Amino acid sequence: MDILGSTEVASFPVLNVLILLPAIGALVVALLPKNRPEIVRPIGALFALGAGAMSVFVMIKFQMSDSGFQFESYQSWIPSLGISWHIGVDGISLWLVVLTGLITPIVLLAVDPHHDPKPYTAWLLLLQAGSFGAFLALDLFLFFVMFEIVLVPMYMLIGGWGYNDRRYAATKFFLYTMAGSALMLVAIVTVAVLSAKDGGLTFDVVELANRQSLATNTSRLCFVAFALAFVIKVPVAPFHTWLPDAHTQAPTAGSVVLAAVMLKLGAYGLLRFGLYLFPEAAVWLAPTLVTLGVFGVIYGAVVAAMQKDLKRLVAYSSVAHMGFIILGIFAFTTQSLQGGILQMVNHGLSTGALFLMVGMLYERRKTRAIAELKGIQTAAPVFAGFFTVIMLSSVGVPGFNGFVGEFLILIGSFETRRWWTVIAATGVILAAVYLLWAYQRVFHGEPTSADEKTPDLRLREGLVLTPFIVGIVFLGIYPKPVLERIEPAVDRLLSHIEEYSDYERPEPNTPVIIDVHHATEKEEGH
Amino acid sequence: MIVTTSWYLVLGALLFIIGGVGLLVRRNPLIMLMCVELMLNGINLSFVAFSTALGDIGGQTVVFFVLVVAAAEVVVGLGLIVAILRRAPGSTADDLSVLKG
Amino acid sequence: MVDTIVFLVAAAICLTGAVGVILARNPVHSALMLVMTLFGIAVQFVSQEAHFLAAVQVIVYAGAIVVLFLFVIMLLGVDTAQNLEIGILPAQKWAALCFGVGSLALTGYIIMAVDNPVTGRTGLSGAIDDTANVRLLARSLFSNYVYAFELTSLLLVIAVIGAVVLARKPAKELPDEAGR
Amino acid sequence: MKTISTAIFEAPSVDWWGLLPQMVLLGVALSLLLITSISRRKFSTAFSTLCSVLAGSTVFLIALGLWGDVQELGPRSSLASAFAVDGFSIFFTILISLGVITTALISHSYIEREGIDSAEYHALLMCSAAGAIVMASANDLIVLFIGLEALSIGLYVMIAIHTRRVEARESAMKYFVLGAFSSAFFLYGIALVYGATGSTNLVQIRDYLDQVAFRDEHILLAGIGLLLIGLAFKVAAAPFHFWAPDVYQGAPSPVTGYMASIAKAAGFAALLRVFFAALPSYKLDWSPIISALAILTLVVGAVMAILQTDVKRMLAFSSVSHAGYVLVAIQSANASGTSAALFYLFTYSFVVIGSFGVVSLMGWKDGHSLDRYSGIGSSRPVLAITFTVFLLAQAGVPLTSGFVGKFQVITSAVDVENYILASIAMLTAVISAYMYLKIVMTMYVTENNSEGPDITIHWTGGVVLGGILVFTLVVGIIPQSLINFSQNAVPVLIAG
Amino acid sequence: MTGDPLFRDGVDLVDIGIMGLKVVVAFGFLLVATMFMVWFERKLISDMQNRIGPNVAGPWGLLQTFADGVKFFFKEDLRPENADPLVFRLAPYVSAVTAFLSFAIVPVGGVFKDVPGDTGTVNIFGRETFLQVADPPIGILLLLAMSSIAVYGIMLAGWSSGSKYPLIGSVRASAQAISYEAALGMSVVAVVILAGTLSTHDIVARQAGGLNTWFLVTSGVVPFIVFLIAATAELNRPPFDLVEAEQELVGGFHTEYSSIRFALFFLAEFMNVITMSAIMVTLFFGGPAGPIFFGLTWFWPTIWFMSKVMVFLFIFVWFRATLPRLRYDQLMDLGWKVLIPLSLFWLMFISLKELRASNDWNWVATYGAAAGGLLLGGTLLVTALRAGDRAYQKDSEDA
Repeated sequence: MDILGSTEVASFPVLNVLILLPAIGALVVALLPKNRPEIVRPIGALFALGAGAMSVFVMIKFQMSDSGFQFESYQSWIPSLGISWHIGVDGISLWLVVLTGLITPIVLLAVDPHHDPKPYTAWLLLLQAGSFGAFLALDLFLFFVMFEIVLVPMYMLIGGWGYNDRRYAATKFFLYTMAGSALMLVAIVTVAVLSAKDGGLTFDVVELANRQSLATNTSRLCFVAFALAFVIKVPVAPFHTWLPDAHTQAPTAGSVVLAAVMLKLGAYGLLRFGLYLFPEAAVWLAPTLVTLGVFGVIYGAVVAAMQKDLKRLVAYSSVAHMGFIILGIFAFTTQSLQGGILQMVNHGLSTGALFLMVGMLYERRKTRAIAELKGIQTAAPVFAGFFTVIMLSSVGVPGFNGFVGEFLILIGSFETRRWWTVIAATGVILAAVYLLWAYQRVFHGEPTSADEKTPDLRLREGLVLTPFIVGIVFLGIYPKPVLERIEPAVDRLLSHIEEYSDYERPEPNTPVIIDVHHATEKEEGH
Repeated sequence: MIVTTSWYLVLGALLFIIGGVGLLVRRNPLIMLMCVELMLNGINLSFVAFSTALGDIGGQTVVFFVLVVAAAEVVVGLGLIVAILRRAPGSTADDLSVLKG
Repeated sequence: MVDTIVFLVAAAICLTGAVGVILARNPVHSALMLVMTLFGIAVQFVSQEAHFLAAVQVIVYAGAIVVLFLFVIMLLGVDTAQNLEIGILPAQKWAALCFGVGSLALTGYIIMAVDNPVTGRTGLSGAIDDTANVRLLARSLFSNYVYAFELTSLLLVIAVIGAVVLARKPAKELPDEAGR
Repeated sequence: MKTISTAIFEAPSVDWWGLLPQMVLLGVALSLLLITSISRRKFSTAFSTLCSVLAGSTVFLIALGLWGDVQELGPRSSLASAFAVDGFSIFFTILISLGVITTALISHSYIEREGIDSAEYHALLMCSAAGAIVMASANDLIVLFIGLEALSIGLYVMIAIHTRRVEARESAMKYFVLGAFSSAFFLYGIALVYGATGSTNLVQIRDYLDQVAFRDEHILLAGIGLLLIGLAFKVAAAPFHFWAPDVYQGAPSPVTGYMASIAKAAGFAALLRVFFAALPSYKLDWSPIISALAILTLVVGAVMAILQTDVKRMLAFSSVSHAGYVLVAIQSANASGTSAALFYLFTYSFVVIGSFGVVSLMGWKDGHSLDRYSGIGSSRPVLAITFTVFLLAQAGVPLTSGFVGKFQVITSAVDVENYILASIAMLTAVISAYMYLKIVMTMYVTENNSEGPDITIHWTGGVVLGGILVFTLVVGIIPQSLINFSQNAVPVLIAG
Repeated sequence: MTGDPLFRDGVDLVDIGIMGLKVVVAFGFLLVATMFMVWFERKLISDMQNRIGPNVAGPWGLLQTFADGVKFFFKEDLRPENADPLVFRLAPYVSAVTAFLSFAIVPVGGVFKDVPGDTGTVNIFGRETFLQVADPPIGILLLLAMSSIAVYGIMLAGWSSGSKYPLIGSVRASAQAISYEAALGMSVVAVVILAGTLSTHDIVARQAGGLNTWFLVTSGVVPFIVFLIAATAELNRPPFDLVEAEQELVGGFHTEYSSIRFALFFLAEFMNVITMSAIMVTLFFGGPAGPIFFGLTWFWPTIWFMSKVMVFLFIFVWFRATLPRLRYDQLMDLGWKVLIPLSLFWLMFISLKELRASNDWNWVATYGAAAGGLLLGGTLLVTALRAGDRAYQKDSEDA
């Protein structure tokens, strides 16, 4: 273990348990007797909550100052191919793990599948396990396994519990991701095989990143393959076309997890594997990716504005938000990267909550068409209030988490990618336009008779949404605990990029965290 | 003109080709089977020619095995044809295309 | 000289027979043409000192295999046998064309190798001596090729089972269960 | 004459232990036939199935013993070096014995349902399996050829054994004609290789080719090409695959499974054996051809598969594309590639037997159109999830054996820096995944809440499907021991 | 060492001339012999049936066959409308040619000594040669080859007539020929194993040491009996002449033939009888071997040979006169269930004997094992036959 530069090995294999607990839960749920459907979801939720608690435990125990991987666990898996079960968590993955840990139980409790609860619960738990695995994997093979395996439960969820066009959407979702990752697998193998000359075949990310034994051109090609996979997953326009379909057709739980967790796999993959393994190539391709990201911001916003379906609108807003994250990642400054990672969490919270609420609306009205909804605010004021908060977070209004993330990205990338940043900033305005406009159309105006009967938010639903609201507001006001855990890892990553490429990051002018904090307070002071 | 090994080889190859083309052109399974026999005979001739040229008896021995194989193939092939026709008396080409090629 | 004449005549017989097999409309004629080719081949065997093979060629091929063909044709009735058709490939004619051209090229390939068709390695499994052809064959059959020889029993067992299975009348005359 | 007659005839040595697997299979087959035909009372199907399973298990145990032997003492050959007992042959013996057991069990309910004569069916199964073992352990081209024929002829009859079915007979006829055609190619290849090297023995051929620099390689190269074509037919590699869909569709489903797994594995065993044991010095000539074949096979298999509407035809084309993956591994022409090919074949064989096992449970009364599978997801969830796992394994989804196999194949292609091929292989995997997903979707997503067909699962089939399911998942999760197994089978082969 | 010494030192015109002479003489001899065979048969049968038989043409009716031949020659050649013209014409020649070709390998004379090789030669025009048309290295296999080809004559004749009865007759005939060919072949192989050679010349030479070296004795009679029965069946001679069972099949495969073509079939049949007799003499009775009394040493062996052949000709006619015709299933049963197992067993026994002798195996163990094998095989065979009968009965009850 020491050779891998780990700083601390937890005596209790907490990360292993994190992955295995939901997996075992899925198995347990699958084996439950068929005639007792009512105990399925509680038991499933118990496992999911257990995993969630475990992720919070990890967060608490996380050594803030440590930039390396923590809670590492290393187990030889397929020794003859140099494959190991190597997992660990650092500042980059920590919050995504926590996000995954918390969102799944909420979703599991919040959304009623209507039929076949057993497989539904099992697939959701499996999805959680796979997502944990993907965020924690420090072995390329392991990561690929997890990256692909999460497709199956999501595919099954969309196919089994989705809406009318679910066949098409599920298949499209699966194939797009698989097509992207197909070349990534070739690249993974190429990296491992070509690096084998410097000390044996291994798929260990840390080891491979430190070897850097690929020739420039090869590594660029490999990076392109990696980037393609992740860019599809993120999704960056123009590789996004699966997303609206998948989101729209997926059941609410699927949409939430898809938005909150699975989209992050792409961005996370770019950070963890793209930048880490191919720093030089990442710098080389950064302009293109940033362009695509910014294009996604504008394109997503514009297309979202034109949507007639509320869920589809939210889906396109995802495209726009993820574009921001790409910009943040490939601006290569501490702030922008921090902002990108924070924005991942933000997006998970806000978009996840939006999808939940759209799902609730659909439960009430059996429609998602914006044109058919009107003046809901009158009938369901509490509902509208919750929706407003979440929407504002998504728009990026100061005081809410979205603002912090976007602001960090923008100031971070302004230093290195000035003009792109300027264009991207207009995306913030566009976001306000389409979301507020949609809000206005749906919640304001003269309610029809159907709209008037829309029931207000129930207590249970409110309880479900509360964690989101709390997260949104907390991160909007006091993001420091999150950011200070991210920063060391980001710094380390940037140093790694500087070491292996000719990129030099600009001098940080002021301590960022404090600055942002002040900025936020100032805004509030107005 | 001296008859060299190549002459035999060319004759064997020609038989092989004629058999192969016949197998593909004709649609009567009986004739297809005969064409297989033609191909095998072409091969046999090549074997014997090589055997003579190499001064090695192995090539001739192989021909025996080819004979056995040919006999086994024919037995099963004819059995199939009989089975097809026994169960479907008066069948014609159209009846025999249940599977769409 | 004599060799050349024998070769040419036998080759002509072989090729005529072969072409006849695929051109004849009547399966019986095809079978007879096949016999003609087989005899031609037997002559070629004799002219290469493979006497025993020549005899076996006639006994087994002409005497058993083609007779079996004729039996089946007569069993089916010539009209049925003649009209029996089956589509094997979607584009059989094209395949035939490809095959024909391909293998003619192959023949050309072999002709190109005329100068040195074989590498001149001799006598791995017993040198040829035309006076003791049968002995040599037997020796090679039971030494170098003994495994293959024993394996032919496996082949024959399968063929026998196959023939029995295929030719036997089904126990119950159930109707044909075609397709859908 | 005197000199010859007095020359001492030395009979070749016989390795009886090595021969035992084939002898057991043939012996049990013959005894089964003898007992059932002589005895007064009528034996049930169970008796025949039991015979096959016992024979398969015995072969399996013997092969395990031999494996230990070979790993300890090294490979050996006997019967005038025509028969090899090495890791490679025993690897395939084990695979084939397991194939016999699984096929016999899956066939059990099919035979009972369709009223087929069980003794003959099982005798043919065992005999053709013996032929497959011969192919895998042949060290001589002629032995290989006879093994090939034993396997093929057995299969022709097994396909046609359901005499009441028109498709079965017709597909048997098709398979027969094209099989005989391809055998002729293979044999012609043997003839030319024999002519060029003066031997049909693989080791002798290799030694000769190592020593000699040819003035004119035409005959040898033509021979190699013909051998490749003949074997490509047998393993259904494009463009020699066109028989596969029709034959797979028409044959009884358990036989299709057997054909797609064991027959294909034996074909690849022959391919590997011939090209690696006899022609390694011509690597540079055949490797590009095989990689071209691989590309074509992958693309054709994947693209044609998605155009089908009949499940058996889909699986047939998928089996074509799987042959492409094995070819990708083979074209790398090194030890890791061979081991990848072996691993792939081993895992794929069971998955495909399982898949066709499920198909055979569905019955054929109304054909195998995709619609019939709709609704199984809710009516028979366990069966559906099993089939789903098999299909996902074929698609190469992680945590199944199929993924590990594909991964190794890709690794072997990357190893020889054939990145294009690796990429094509992965992209076609995506294309064929569409087809697998279509089946999965049909099972789970019903438009009109149809209940799905009524299926009864005999416990024999259930045991096999469950076993294969566990195998697929276990190998997908902890593949190391199977990887070791396939790797240990390789160097022995290279050593000849 | 094998092969005619005539060609040992190259081939010149004299050799070719001698060869041609041999062919012509053999063919002429066969033709004349056939003529007399026909007469012989008719005469003998009529004697056995207490009637006179042909007695008008020539002395004792000797020229009767010749007269018949002339008549055939001038009759109209009819061809049925449905006949396949080419094959219809071809078939009689196939029969006749194969009949003649088999005779080519029979040594008809020459003084043999008890060693294989160059004994048994005669001197013609200053050249040493064998008194047989050809002595190919595969020798006796030619007989088998020709008897398999002979099937074609019958089969094609029946089929090409385009008529029902000939077709049935020909199918019967060829089935019969194929069935008995196996037994025939195996009894020949028994001799070949003992002789260690395929050459008919050498086979005869092996039997030159006296009566106790005749393969009739050394092979233990069984192969001879099998051969005799099988040969009779191959020849479609009574009691195996189901092919031409007039009551059932009119004239059998040659019903539609007339004129010279019919004569050819007729000729072929009797030629075959003579050839088979000659082969039997060659294989089991020492061929031309026999005591040489005085003068003309090359003459005596031929005389011996012809007398031995005469005995068999007589036996064939005798069969015809006395034995009732078999039923078709009896015919098949005899062939498959008796002759083939018997000859197979005997073949194995002889091989075992030879092996024991050359390898010096223990006498008791060898024959004990053989007896055990026989017992096991016999039991199996009997059980199998019984099971077959049962199944057959069950089938016929069902039907």
